Amino acid sequence: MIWWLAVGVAATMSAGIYLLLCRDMLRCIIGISLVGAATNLVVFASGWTRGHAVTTPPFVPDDATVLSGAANPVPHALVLTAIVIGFALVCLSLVLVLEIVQQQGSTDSDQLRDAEPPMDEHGKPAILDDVSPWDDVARAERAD
Amino acid sequence: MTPPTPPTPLTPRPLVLTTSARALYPIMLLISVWVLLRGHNQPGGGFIGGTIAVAATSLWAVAFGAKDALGRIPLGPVRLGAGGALLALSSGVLGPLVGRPFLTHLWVDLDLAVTTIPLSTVLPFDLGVYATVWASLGAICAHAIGLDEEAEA
Amino acid sequence: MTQAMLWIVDIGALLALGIACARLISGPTQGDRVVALDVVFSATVVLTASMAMASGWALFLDLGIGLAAVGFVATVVWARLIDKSPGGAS
Amino acid sequence: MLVLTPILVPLVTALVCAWLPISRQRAVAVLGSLVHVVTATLLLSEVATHQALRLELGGWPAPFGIELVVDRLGATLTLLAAVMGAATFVYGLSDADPGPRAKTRIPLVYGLLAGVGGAFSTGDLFNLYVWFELGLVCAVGLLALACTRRSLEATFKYFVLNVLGTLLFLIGIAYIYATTGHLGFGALRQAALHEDGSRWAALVAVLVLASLVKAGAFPVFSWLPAAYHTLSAPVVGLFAALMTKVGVYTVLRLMGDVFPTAPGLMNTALAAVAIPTMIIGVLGAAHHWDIRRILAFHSASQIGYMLLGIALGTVSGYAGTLVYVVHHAVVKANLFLVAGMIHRTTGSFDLRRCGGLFVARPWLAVIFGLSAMSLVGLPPSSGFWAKFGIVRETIVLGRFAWTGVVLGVGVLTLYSMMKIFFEAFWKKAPDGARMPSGPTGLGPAYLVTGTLALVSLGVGLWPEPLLDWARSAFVDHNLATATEGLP
Amino acid sequence: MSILSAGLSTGLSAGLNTSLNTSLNTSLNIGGAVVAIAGIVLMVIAAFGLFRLPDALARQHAATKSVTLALGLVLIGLALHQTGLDPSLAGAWWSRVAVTILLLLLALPVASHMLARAATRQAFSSQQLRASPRVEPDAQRAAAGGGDPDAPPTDRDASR
Amino acid sequence: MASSIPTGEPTGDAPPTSRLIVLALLPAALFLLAWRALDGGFEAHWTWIPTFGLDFGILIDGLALQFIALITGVGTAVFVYGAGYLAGDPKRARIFGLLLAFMVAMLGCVTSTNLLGLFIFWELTSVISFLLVGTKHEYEATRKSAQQALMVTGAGGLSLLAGVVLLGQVAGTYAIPEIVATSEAWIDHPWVPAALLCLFGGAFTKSAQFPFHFWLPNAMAAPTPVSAYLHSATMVKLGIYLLARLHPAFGDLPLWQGTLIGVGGFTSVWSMVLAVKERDLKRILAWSTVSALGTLVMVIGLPGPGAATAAATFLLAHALYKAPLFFVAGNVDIAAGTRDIDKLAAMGRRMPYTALAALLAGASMSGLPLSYGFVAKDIIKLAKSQADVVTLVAWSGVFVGAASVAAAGVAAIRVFWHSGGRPLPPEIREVRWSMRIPPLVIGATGIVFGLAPWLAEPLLALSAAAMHTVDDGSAFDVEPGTPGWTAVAVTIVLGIGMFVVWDPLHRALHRVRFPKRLTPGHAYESFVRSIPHAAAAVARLVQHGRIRLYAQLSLGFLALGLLWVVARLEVPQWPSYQPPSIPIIGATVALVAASITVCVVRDRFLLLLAGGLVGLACAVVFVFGGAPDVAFTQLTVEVALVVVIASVLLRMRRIGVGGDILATDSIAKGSNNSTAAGDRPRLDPLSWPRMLIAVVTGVSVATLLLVSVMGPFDPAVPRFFAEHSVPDAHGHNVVNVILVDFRAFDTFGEVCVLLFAVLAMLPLFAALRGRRRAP
Amino acid sequence: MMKIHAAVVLIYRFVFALVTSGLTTAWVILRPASELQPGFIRMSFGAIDRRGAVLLSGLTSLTPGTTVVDIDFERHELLVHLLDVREAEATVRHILEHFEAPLTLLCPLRGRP
Ligand code: NA
Ligand code: NA
Repeated sequence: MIWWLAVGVAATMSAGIYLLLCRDMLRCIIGISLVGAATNLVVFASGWTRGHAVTTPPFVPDDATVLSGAANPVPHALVLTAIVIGFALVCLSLVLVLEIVQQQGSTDSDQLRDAEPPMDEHGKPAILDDVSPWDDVARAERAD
Repeated sequence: MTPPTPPTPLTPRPLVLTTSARALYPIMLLISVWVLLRGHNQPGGGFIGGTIAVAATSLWAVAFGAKDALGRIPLGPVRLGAGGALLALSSGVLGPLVGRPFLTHLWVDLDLAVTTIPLSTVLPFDLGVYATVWASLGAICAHAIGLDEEAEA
Repeated sequence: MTQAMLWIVDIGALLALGIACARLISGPTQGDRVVALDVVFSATVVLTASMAMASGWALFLDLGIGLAAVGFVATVVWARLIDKSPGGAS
Repeated sequence: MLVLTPILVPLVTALVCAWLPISRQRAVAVLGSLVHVVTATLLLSEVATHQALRLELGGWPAPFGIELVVDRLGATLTLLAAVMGAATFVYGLSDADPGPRAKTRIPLVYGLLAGVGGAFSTGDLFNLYVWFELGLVCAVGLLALACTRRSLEATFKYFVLNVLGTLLFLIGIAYIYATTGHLGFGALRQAALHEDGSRWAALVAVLVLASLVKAGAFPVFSWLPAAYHTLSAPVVGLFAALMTKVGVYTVLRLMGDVFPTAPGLMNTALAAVAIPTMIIGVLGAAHHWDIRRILAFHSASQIGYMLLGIALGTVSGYAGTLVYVVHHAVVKANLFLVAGMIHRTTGSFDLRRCGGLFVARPWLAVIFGLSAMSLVGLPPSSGFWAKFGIVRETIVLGRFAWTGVVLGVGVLTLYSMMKIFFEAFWKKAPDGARMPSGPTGLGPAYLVTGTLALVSLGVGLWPEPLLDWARSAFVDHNLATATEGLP
Repeated sequence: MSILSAGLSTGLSAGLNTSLNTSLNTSLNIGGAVVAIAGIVLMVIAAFGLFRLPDALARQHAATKSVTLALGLVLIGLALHQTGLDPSLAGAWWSRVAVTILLLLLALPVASHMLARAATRQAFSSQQLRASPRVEPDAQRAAAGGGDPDAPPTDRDASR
Repeated sequence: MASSIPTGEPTGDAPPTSRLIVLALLPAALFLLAWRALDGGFEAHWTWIPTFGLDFGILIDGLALQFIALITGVGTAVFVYGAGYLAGDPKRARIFGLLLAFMVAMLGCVTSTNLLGLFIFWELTSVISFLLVGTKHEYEATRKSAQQALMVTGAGGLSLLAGVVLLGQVAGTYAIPEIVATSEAWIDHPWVPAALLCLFGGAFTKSAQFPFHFWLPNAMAAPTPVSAYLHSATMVKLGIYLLARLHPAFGDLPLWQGTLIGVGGFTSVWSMVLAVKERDLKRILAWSTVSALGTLVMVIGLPGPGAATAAATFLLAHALYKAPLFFVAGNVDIAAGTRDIDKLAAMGRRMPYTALAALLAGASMSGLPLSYGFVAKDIIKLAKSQADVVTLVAWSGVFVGAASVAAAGVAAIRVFWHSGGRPLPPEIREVRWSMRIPPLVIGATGIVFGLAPWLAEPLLALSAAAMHTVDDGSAFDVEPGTPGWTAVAVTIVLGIGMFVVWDPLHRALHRVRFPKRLTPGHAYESFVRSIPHAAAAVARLVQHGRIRLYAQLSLGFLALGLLWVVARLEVPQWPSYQPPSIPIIGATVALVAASITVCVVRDRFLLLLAGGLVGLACAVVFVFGGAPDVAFTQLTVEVALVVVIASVLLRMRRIGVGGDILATDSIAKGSNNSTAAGDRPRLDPLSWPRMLIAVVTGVSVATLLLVSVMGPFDPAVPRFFAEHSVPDAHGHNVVNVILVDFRAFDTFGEVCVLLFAVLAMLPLFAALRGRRRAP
Repeated sequence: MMKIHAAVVLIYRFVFALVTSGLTTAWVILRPASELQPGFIRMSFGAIDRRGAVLLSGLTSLTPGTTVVDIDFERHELLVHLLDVREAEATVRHILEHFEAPLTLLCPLRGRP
C-alpha cells in the first residue's frame, strides 16, 4: 500500500512544485495546496511502520479499554490539524492573490515589480516612492 | 388578481434556497454540536463539528448574504474565535488551580438522582476548538461568498 | 460474497467517480461542473459505506452522513454563485 | 506555569486585543508587554538557577505528551523576544511611520510574538511546527496590512517561499517520526544516540534544509530582501529582531542539541550555505540606496555568520551563534528603527534623497553610529564580541578560509554602513528634501533606539555576562564534538 | 437527534437479534447484495448520463434524481447485507442509513433546483426564458392566476 | 585636493582663542603624572572576560611611557593650538570632544597589557580618526578621504584581529608580557608566520606603510590640529608601537626582519619621491611623515642592539619636529588661505614667530647638527651599521635624509623666506598667540634635546629596553658621538641640492609616466569602485524581483539538497509490497491524473478543480487508511475550499481576468489595445529545468518516505495512547483524545493559527469590499 | 387529522416520485438521445403559501423529467424545465393533481382571497 501511496506522493509533490515555479499566481497557490496535500499524505503514512498499513480505525470498542491492532492514531491527529491549517493558508493566499489581481489586473507574477523594481539605466536601484499611504494619514492625525 | 410585474426570467433570490436555508441552518448547527459532543468516543470533535457549522454559515451566506451570515455567528467571528481560543485556554487553567499541570483535564461525575453525568474540562476545550474553527473558517467562507455580492449591494 | 459485492460496489463507485470527474474537468459550463460535483460527493458516500462494511466499523457511515450534508452545501453554494454571476459559460 | 508565559502572555494579549475595539487595545498591549518582559526575566533567572524548566502539558509524561522545555538558550531568546516586542511597541507610540491603523495590527504583532515564543520554549518537534505556522500567519498578516500593491507583492513572495519551508519542515517531522516514533526532543535525543549512518543524516538534513528557509540563508533567502522594506518601522524592527532568528534557533536546536550525532559532513554543508549567504548578502546590500533594503540584505549576510557559528560544531561556535543572535536582534532592529526615524525626518528612505542629519539630528547620528559600528563589528560594541567569538573559533579549528570570509565581509559591511552614514548624515540635504522644522514627535523613538544603542555599547564594554551565559547554555548539554580551544 | 438514533438502533438490533435465523440471514445477505449492486449499477448509469445527456440542465436530472436513488439503494442494500452478516451491527447501520437517506431526501430537491438554476443561467438568455410557454391544463385557473405572458419584458434583475 | 576646499576657518582678528583651551590642562596633567612611572613602572589588572581568558590590564613600562609622553605632550600642544585654530568654528566642541576621546583611546592602546585590549583601542582610534577626518563632511572629497582612512585602517584592523587571535591561539594567551616571555616555546609553530603576516597587515595599514601608504595624505582633509595630532604624532605611530611591542618576541625571525626592513625601507624612500610630486604643504609633510614611519619600521626590523635605541630616539625626534611643522602649515593656511607652495612666499616677514618655529623644527627634520634630528639619524646609522644590512638599505637612508632636508627646506625656508616675486597680500599677518606658542615650544625642545641628548636618555633607555629582544640592558649601549660626518655632509649637501631643484624635480616626476593603474591607491579606488558593480551584478542575480525564479532558485537548492541526501543513502531496506485495496489504487490513479492535469491545463476553473480532486483522493486514502476523522475533516475542508475557490474565481472574472491561465490577461490601465487571444504570449510554457526540479523533489520526498518508515520505530507512544485513552482520558476515539488531551497544546496552537489567519485576511477582505464600492 | 393524512399522502407520493423519477431518468439516459426535446414551461399554482410553494417545487422536481428552475411567488408561477416538452400537458396535470391539493391543505395561503 505504501508503494502506491509513494507514487501518489511523488506525483502530487512534483506537480505542486512544478506549479510553484509557474508565472501564474493562481497556479502557484494550487501548487502550494498540492504540496500541502503531498505533505499530509507523507505525515499520514509516517505511522505505517515498516510500510505496513493498518487500516483499522483507532477507536476503542465500547466494551474494551485498550486499543489493539488498530492504526497508529498519532499521525491521524497530526494530519487532521495540518489539513485545517492548510486550508486556512490556501484561503489566505487566494484572497491575497485576488487583491493583487484586483490592483494589477493580471495573475502574472512577473508583473510583481513594485516592491523590487528594475534598476535604472545606470544599474542603480530605482527610488521607491516611499511615501506610504498611511504617511499622510499619520500626518493629518498629528495635525489635529 | 393581477401580478404587479411581468414574468421574470429568474428571480434574484430563489425562494427554495432561502426557505431551505432557514430550515437547514439550525439543523446543521444541531448536527455540528452533536458531532462535537460525541467526538470523544465517536468520529467527530471540535474540528469536524466546527467545519459542519461552517457549512451552515456558508449556506446562510449564499442565501441571505455574507453580512447576514456573519451576523448570525454569535459575538461576531473575531470575538467568537478569540473567545473560543480563550475558552480552550481557560479549560487548561483549571488543572494548575488544583495543582496539576496546565491542560490537565479534570473529570467529575455529577451525581444526579436519576443518572450520573460525567463532567470534564475536555468539553470546554473542544467547545473552544469548535467555536474558533466555526468562527474562523465561517468568516473566511462568508467573506469569500460576499466577494461576489455586488448584485445585491 | 461480501468481498465480491464490495468489489463490485467499489469498482462501480470509482467508475462513477471517474466519469463525474471527467465531466467536472471537461465542463464545458459551470453548470455542468457543479452537476458533476454532486455526483462526486454521492460516489464518495458509497465508498465510505463500502469501507464501513469492509472494516466492520459502522462509524464510517457517519462520514457518509457528514459528507451528504456538506456535499449538499457545496453544491448549493457553488450553484448559487454561478446563478449570481454575470457572464455565460467560462 | 512560568514555562508557559513565553507563549501564553503574548497570546492572551493578542486574543484579548482581538476582542477589544482598537481604542482599548493599546492599554492591554502595554500591560501584555510589561508582563511579557517581567515573566521572561523571571524565567531567565529561574533558568539561571535550575538547569532547565520543564512542563509536561496535561500531566502526560514526557515522551507521550507535549513537553515544554525552557533551557538557557530558550530563555535567552524568550527574553530577547519580550524585550524587542516591548521596544518596538514603545517605538510605535512615536509618529515614526507607525503603520496602518488597523484593528488587527496589535493582535497580529502579539500573535507573532506568541509564535516566536512558542518556538523558543517547546520541546516537541510538531509543536514547533505549530508555532512556526502561527508566526508565519501573523507575519503574512502584518505584511499585508497596508494592502498597497507593494506590500501585497512582498506578502506574496514571503508567503510562497515560507510556506514551502514550513511544509518541508512538516515532511521532515514526518520522516523523523516514521523512523523513531517520537516527536519530543528528549526522546529524539535518546533515539539519536543509537542512530548513525547516512539515512539518519539524510532525514535530519531535511529538517535543517527547511529551517534554512526560515533563517533566510542563501539561496533560499529571497523572501527577506523582497519583503522587509515594505513594512512599517516598528514592525520591521520586530521582524528583523525575531523572524530569521527563529530559523537560526531551529538549526541550532536541531544540529546543536537534539541531533548532535549528525555527522560532520552536515557541518561542512552548513558552512557551504553560510559562506555564500554572508557574501551575497553583503554585496546585495552594497547595491542598494534604500536604507531598509540595505539593512534587509545585511540581515541575510549576518545570518551567514550565525549559521557559520553552528557549522563550527563546537560549544564555542554555538555560544558564538547565540551571542550573535542576541546582538543582531538588538542592533539590526535598532537600525531599522533608526531608518524609520530618518524617514520621518527627511521624508525618504532613499539615501539619494536624505542628508544633513549629522547637523540637524546629532543624537540620531550618535545612535546610528553606535549601532552601525556594532553591526560592522567594531569594538567596543556587542557586534565585536559576537564576531570575535566566531572568528576566534574558526581560527581555533584551523578553518582559516572561513576566517578570511568572516573578516572580508566585515570590510564590506563597513562600506555599506559608511554609505548610510555619508548619505543620510554627513551629506548636505539635497534640494527638495522635506525636513520638518517643527517637532517630529519622535520622543519614544529616541528613547527606544537610544536605549538599544546603549545596550549594544554596554555589552561591548562588559560582554562577560552574556558570553559566559551563552557558553553555559551549551556547556551543560555536553555536546561538544570538537575539542575546546585555547586560551 | 442522537437520542432518536440511539433509540432506533437499540430497538432495531434487539428485534432483529431475537427473530432472525440463518436462512433469513442468507436471504438478507443475498437480497442486500442485489439491492446494493442494482444501486451501484444505477449510479454508474447516472454518471454515464453526464455524458449521454445533451446539456447541463438535462444532466442535472441524472445527477440528482438517479444518483440519489442509486445512493439510497446502495445504502439500503449494504445495510440489509450487514444485517444478514452481523445482526449486532444492524442497529448502528440502519440508524445511520436512515439519517443519510433522510438527508438525501431533504437535499435532493433543493440541490436539483439550484443546479437547474445555475445551468439555466449559464445556458439560456432572459429572452429565451421569457418566451417559454405557459402550460395550463385548466383554462379557468389560467385566467385567475396569470398575467399576460406576452407583456413587454422589463428586466427585474437589472433594476435591483 | 584638500586645499581646494574653502576652510571656513577663522582668519585674522576673528573670535578669540576658544575657552576650550582649558582642556589642555588634562593632557598636561597626565603628561606630568606619567613621569612618576619613570621609576619602576606601573601595572594593574582587572578581570574582564574570563570566557576568552581576557584580563584588562594596564602596564606602563618604558615604551608605554614614551608613547604616553608623546600622546600627552603633543596632546597638550594640540589642545592649546586647537583652541586658537578652531576659535569661532561651530564644530570646535565636537572636535575637542573627539580629540579627548582619541587621547583616551591612544593611552588605552599603549598601556594595555592585552593584545585584545590593544586591538579594541586601536579600532577606536580608527573610528575617531574617521570622524575627525570627516570634520568638513559637507564635501564629498572629505567624505571620500574619511572613507579611505577607515576602510584601509579598518581592514587592517581586521587583519590585526586575525593576527591577534592566531597569536593568542599559538601562545595560549593574549597577554603581551607572557607572549614575549614564552615566545621561545612556540616560535616554531607553523601558524606563527600567518599570525605575523596578519599583524603586519594591521600595523602597516595603521602606520601607512607601502602598499597602504596612500590614505594618510588624503586624511589631511582634517583640520590641522587633527592632522598634527593623529596623522603625524600619535595614531599613525600605533603600528610602530605594535611592532616595537612585539619585537622582543619576534625580532630574531628572518620573516620579521626581512619584512620590516624591506617594507619600511621602501616606504621611506618611495614616499619621499611622492612628496616631491606634491604642491600642498600639508601633503608634503604627510608624505615625509610616511617616510619617517617607514624609517621607524625599518629600524625596528634591524637586528642588533642599536635598533631599539634608534627607534626610540627617532620616534621622539620625529614627534618633536613634525608636530610643529604641521602647526606651521596650519598657521600658514590660516594666514594665507592656502597651503599651495606655489602661492606661498616670503611669509617670514609677516609671521616671524611661525617662521622661527619652522626654522627650529626644520633644522631638526634636516638632521642638522645641534638638533635632535641629528642625534636620531646618527643613532639610526649606527644601528644599521651594527645590523650589517645590505648597502642598498644603508644608502637609502642617505636619500631619505636628503629628501627630508629638501622637504624641511620647503616648509621652513621657501615658504617664509623665498620671495616668489609677487607682493604679499596685505591681510596676511601673524596668527594669534595660542597658535604660535605650541610650535615654538616643541620646536625649541627639539633643539634643547639636540644640545643635551642626555636629557631624554632616561626615558629612551627604558623604552628601548622594553622593545629590545634580549633584556640584558644592552639596548642603550650605543654611544652617540661618533658621527659619520661624511655621511652627514653628503646628506645635507644632497638635500640642499634637492631643495634647490625642487620645482624642476617636481615637473620631471610628473612627466614620468608611471602606470597609474599599478599604484596601490589606484588599486584601492578600483576596489571601492568595483563594489557597486559587483553588488549590482549580485543584485541582478539574486534580486530580479521574479518570484518564480526565486522559487526556482530555492527549490533548485532544495532539490539539490534532497538529491544529495538521497544519494548519500546507503543501500536501504525497502518496505515490502502489500497489495492495496481498490480505492487506494483509484486514489493513486486520481492523484497521478490530477497531477498531470494541473500541469497542462489552461483553464483556471479546471486547474482548481483538479487541485480539488487531489484533496478528494487524499480523503479516499484517509478513509481506506482507517482514519475516518481525518477523512471527514479533509472532505469538509474540501467543501469549504470549493466555496472559496468558486467565489474567488467568479470575482476574478468580474475584474476581467478570464479563464485562460496561459495568457496574460492583463487589464492594466493604459494598454487598451486588446490583443487577439492568439497573439497573447504564453505565460508558462513547459520547461525542462522546472520539470527536473519538480520531479527530483517529488521522487526524493517519496523515496525518503519509503526509507524512513523502515524504523526502528519505537511503538511506545502509540501504545501508551492505546492503553491510557479510555482509562485515563475517558475517550474511545483515540484521535480525538490526542487532539483534546494528549497533544491538546498542538490543537490549541493550530486553532490560534486559524484565528490569526482570519485576522490576516480581514484587511484584504475589507480592501476588496472597498474596491467594489468604488466606482 | 386531515393535515396528517395529507402529509402522509404527500410523503408517500414523494418517495414514489423519487423512485420513478430516478428510474425514468436512467431509462432516458439509456435510450437514444435523439428522442428528447427538452424545454421550459411555466405553470401556475394555487393558493399555497411560500413554504408550500417550496414544497411544491421540490415535489415537482421529483416528478420524472421535470425540474423547477424558478419560483415566481408573486405571480404564483413555477418555471419548469422538462426533459421532453411534448409531455408538458400531462406532466403539469399530474403535478397539480397529485401535489397541489394536499399542499393547499397543509400550507394554505393566508391573508389572500
Ligand atoms: Na533579520
Ligand atoms: Na494536533
